Amino acid sequence: MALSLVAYIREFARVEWAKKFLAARTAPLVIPPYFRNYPELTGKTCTHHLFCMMACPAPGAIDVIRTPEGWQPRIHVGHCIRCGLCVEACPNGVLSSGRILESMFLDNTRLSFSFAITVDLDRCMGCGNCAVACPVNKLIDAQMSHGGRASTDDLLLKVSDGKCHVLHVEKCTGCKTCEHHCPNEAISVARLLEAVHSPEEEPWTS
Amino acid sequence: MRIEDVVCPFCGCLCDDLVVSVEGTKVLSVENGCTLATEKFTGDHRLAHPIRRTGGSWEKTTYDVAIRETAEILLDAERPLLYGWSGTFVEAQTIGVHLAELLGAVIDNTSTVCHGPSIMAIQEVGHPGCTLGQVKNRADVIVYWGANPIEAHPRHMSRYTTFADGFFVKSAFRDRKVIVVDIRETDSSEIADEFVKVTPGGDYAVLSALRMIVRGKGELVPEKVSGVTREQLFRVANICLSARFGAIFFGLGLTMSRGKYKNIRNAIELTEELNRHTKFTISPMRGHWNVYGSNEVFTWITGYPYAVDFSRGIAFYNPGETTSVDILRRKECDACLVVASDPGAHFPRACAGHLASIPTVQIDPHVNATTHLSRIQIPVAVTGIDAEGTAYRMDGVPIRTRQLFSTDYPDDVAVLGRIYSLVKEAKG
Amino acid sequence: MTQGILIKNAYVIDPLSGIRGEVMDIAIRDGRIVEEAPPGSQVIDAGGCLTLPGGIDSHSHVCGTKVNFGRYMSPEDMRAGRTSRKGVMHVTSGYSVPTTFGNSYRYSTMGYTTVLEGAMAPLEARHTHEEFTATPHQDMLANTLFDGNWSVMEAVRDKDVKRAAAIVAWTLAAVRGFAIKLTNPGGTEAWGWGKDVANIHDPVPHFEVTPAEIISTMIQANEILRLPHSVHLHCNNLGVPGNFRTTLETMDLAPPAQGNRQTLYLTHVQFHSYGGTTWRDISSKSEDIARSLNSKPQVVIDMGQIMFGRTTTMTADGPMEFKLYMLHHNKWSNHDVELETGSGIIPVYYSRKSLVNCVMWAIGLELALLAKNPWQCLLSTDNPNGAPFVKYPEIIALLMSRRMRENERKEIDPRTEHYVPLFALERELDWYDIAVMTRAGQAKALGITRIGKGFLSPGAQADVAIYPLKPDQLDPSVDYQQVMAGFSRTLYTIKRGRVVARDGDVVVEGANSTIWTRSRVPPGYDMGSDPEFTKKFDQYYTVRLRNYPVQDVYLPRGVCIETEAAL
Amino acid sequence: MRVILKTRPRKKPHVPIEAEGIIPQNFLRKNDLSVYEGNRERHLEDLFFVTVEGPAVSPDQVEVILTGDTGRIKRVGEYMNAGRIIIEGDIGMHCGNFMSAGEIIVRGNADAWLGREMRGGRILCEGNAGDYCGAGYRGEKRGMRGGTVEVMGNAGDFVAEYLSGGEVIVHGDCGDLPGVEMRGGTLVIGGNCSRPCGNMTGGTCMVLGDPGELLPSFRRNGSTEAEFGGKKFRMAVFRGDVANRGKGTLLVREDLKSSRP
Repeated sequence: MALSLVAYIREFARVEWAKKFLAARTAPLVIPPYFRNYPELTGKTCTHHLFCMMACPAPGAIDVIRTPEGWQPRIHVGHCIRCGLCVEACPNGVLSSGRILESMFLDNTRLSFSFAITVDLDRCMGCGNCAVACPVNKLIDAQMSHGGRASTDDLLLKVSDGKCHVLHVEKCTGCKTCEHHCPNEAISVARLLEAVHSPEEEPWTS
Repeated sequence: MRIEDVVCPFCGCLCDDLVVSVEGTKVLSVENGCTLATEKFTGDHRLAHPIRRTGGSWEKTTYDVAIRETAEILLDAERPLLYGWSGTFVEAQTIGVHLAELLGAVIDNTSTVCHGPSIMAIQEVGHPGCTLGQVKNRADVIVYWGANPIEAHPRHMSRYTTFADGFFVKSAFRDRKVIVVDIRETDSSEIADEFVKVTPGGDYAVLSALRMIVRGKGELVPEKVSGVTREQLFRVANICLSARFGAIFFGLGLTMSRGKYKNIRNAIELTEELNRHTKFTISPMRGHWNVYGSNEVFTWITGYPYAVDFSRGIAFYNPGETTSVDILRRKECDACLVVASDPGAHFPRACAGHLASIPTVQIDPHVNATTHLSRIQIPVAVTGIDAEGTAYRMDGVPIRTRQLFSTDYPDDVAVLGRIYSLVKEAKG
Repeated sequence: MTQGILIKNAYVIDPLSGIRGEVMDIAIRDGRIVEEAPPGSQVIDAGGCLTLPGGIDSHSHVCGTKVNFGRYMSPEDMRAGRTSRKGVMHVTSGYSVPTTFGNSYRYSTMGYTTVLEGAMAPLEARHTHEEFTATPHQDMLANTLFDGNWSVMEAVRDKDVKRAAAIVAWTLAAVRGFAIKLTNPGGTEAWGWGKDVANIHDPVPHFEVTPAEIISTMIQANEILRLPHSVHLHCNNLGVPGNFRTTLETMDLAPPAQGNRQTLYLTHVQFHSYGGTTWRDISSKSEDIARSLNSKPQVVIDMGQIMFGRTTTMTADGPMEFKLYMLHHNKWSNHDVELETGSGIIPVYYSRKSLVNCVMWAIGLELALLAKNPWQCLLSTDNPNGAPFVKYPEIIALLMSRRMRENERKEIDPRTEHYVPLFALERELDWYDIAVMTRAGQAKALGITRIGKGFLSPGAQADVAIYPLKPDQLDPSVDYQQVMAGFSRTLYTIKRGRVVARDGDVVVEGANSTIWTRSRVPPGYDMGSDPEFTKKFDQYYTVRLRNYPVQDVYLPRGVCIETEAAL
Repeated sequence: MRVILKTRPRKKPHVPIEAEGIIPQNFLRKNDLSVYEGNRERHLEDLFFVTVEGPAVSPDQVEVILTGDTGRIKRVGEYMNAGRIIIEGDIGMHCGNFMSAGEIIVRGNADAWLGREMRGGRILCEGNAGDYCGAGYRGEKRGMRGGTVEVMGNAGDFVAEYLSGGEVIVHGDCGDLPGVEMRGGTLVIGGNCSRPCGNMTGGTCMVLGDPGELLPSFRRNGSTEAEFGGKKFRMAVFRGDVANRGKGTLLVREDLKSSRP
């Protein structure tokens, strides 16, 4: 015991060792361009299509908030799994992470999606939380978002005969706000997502 | 025919934005209303004509006979009780109170089994409240305490609080924090930012602890109060203190648990304390659509919101003594008129038993649990469907209901008015 | 109702008709005063007793949401003044906030036939009207609150007086209101955030308009609409020591009168005439206020007298009630009304042992004694804020008798005299002054002489009060007890040609009218079809626009005063 | 003078009787008192067999004795200011309301609001008392202001609510929230209770049984010695209610204190 202690002290007291120890440097940590980090804002304008939320597989990892400058995606790093699907899904390139945007451009790929909303009529109380909170409804009908009165049938969701009804499923952007805010777990959104090659025009500018 | 801006006659939310399609005397569809509203409009269990019990069975009778017998029963009684009133409109409630003063009766409304304790607390410390629009337009913190709005007031959150965008709250559910306090997880706690789980009967202590923190005496709060950690209490207090406008809504979980009105009093005093730092309001989640109207009417005529005893000529009020449940439990009353409510379903069994043993008359459109306890039932038009009148929303806003179609049923005012005339005639 | 009444040997004071005390007969037919009574008329011998037009209260809180909440929260107040059903009289309860029938019967036995409810939130107007019908012995009018009205404030911000006028016209017609009431303008909106405005130039949060701008714009709007009454203002900073400056600045906002009517009515000015900086050095500034009033014929005030004892304060001025609550720590209710206004209620006890209360008591009396023109200072307690209206006879006696004031001086805090000029004032008001301050002045200020209120010459509504007082045999400065007793209980109160009360008992069921105003505006100014107005309504109110207006059924005997707006 | 009131049998024995007229001073001159049965006004003789023995010149010398089925009679002894009332059985609500002097003895149980808003005098209840014993009226800021209420048995909830003066002694157990809103006076609880003195702002409450879990808003402030029923106890002193102004005193037995907030 005592001997080995002496051996240690002798080893570490050597000048060469001390020099090496103090002078050693590792290369600075650089994130390589192909590495996917948490998505960042590119500065492009968000149009509140909420494709990012829809594509995100991690619950609670991304939402889109209203700031004084307009809509803006917000990443919750604790939840984000850095899959990059939101970057791929965004039609306006608002987000970036690694070389995703670049490779999409080169490969001419995009994500294609559609949704199915199901309402469990036994559970639904017709409280209207989903229809009032729905961001799509909000854009269509201000009266709906200010307290649940439908002034048009162009809405995505609407309460009639005491239950929530899906009027225009094609308008759904898959953000799942309805699902998250249903107290009865009566509504759910299923997304069908696939990557497709789009040889011709850019479909998202329309 | 589509009728717009129909007022829902179900709960205290009194939503007035329903669109109802009717054909003749049938409701085809209801838009914007919740499940409960739709059932109210489309349900059909109406009694076709007055009935009276002879021996053990019911027989059909006429309005004239039923009304005359009711008047006789009431005139005969030494301690008649006129109970209910929450499911009818203000104009009928007014006649009810005048009938009670004429008879020397006790008149009481359904507050007795729901928010009576809230009223008693308000009578001790007042009530810092506001209309629901004030919450919708301003609140950034919403607290539901012992209330499960999704079950009892389904549209409360989407129409007035959590989800409805307001003038100063552009993106409602993102800009608002929701705190739910309850003894168990509920549908409403599902969507809360902070769920405070209190051990049953522990609300009073939790409210006291929160008051201490707001008063700057937080260092004295023990590690755990009624199952809630000190840490969470501080977190909740800080959310409240940093609110620009906070609104507390409380329900039967607070009024009907141990301590009853003292719980509400403590909650109101917490609200007052918070007002020294920011803006806070507190409101009871009133159940029946026009229970608040009956409180208002009783108050402007007698001075008291419920449980008014006219047996000595003057108005006397003392919950615990003049409240229906207490009167029935002590078997005091010797006749009862039930209007627009269902004590048979909501009262303790002993009370219902006494109702069955005395002459009980029910004025109600539907056959319900009280029918089985009654001697006579007089069906009437349903306010908000085939009759119209005034109702008060849970926050005190009066709204006139709409009549969707007319039927042959007389409304409550007609029936009660005739009973009143007969009693007045007899009293001279 | 072809039956008439002939009142003989009445000692009549009828200021609006220029009668200053004359024994004469009054003939009534079909609810109106006429030259000659129809044959077979009931004859009432007044026996030389004081006969006045029916009393008019131009500022009282008797009906509506907050009044009823005052009752609701005060079972202890209800224990006082309980009477049982008797003849045509319903059960009554309450002292400071009596039940509606209690208010009505007590007013009636005091000879009052017309009462203006001081504050009605438009959203809850239906409630006020329901209580009006349960106050059957007085014709009722409702001041309608506009102090924190978002649409109005936006019009003020945009300097669009015409739009402000159009909003007022639409709202008054929708809620069957009578006049524009501003309570702590801007302050009630600030109270939505728990704040208040500090003075009339302090901007309202978010809306960035000042109380002064709101007041000035509303005065102009009122004149554009040619409403019978002027703007009815409860100034900012009520009850704050040193607030007399705010009041004086506010009075300066009143433009000169056009014609014979005031352009600004300041209510309960006693509460707005405080000097000093804290409750410790509060003093009376009644002289400053009266000086300003005496130089401004375009301003009318009412006293807002306080009287010692228990009462309940209630006002749309939410922030002020909270301040008061923090002083008393008893109980406090508050009720903010979306997009419109607020309100607060607390019980108080005015004590002779409290120097502050004594100073307040003195200020009210001083205002009445220092105002040269009784038409400009009307009698009120801001019922029930200063005291319940049943104290009016006592106030009348105090104003008519210096001796009574001296007697009271012995009972109150002895330091009071160092803070108030009251005891140096020798003036004693006479019967004529009192007649002006309790009916004629009110009728003129409210602009309801046009419907026959406040006078007794032919054509007038037959609202008459006969008091058991013989002015030629009575020296009010000595016999103040008798004056008090006499004004408390009429021999006869006649309302629209019917005897409604006799010797303190109400003798008929009663059926009153509600008086409201409608200004006709050109179609372009109809807010009911204004896209911006209706859009705001849809999004921010929690009641649908179509469910907002008060339906005709709520005014079984509505009397509408129509005007042509100069838009 | 002794006035003996024995109840007559009634057709509807559950209908309450209101008899605020039954106070010693009223029997000095007259016997034709009114009482109410439900909404009907009755003569005293309609409901009671009345026996008067001996003379009296002042109310102090009057003793009223109630026997029979007295459990539904309310407001006996209201505004009493002298003399003595002895109730052989149970008594209904509001016995001794506003009483200012004299003595009431209840041999049976008393219903709720025994000695409500009492100003002086003494009430002894040998059985149990209901809720709100020695309490106040709804909405009123001050309850009982003077005198003594002593209950040999148990009492219900909200005992001595708003107590402002005088003394309430319960030898047995109390229900929930005894001494709630207390602002003066003394409350002694011989047995157990739960949550004593919520929101108190003044006065002293002593609990000799198990007080259950104390509210979190009471601050420990030393110990003291107290005497009750001839025995001495070591008491823990708490000041509270801190959630309010914290000026009241709550004494709890050191050895029985089951838990500390």
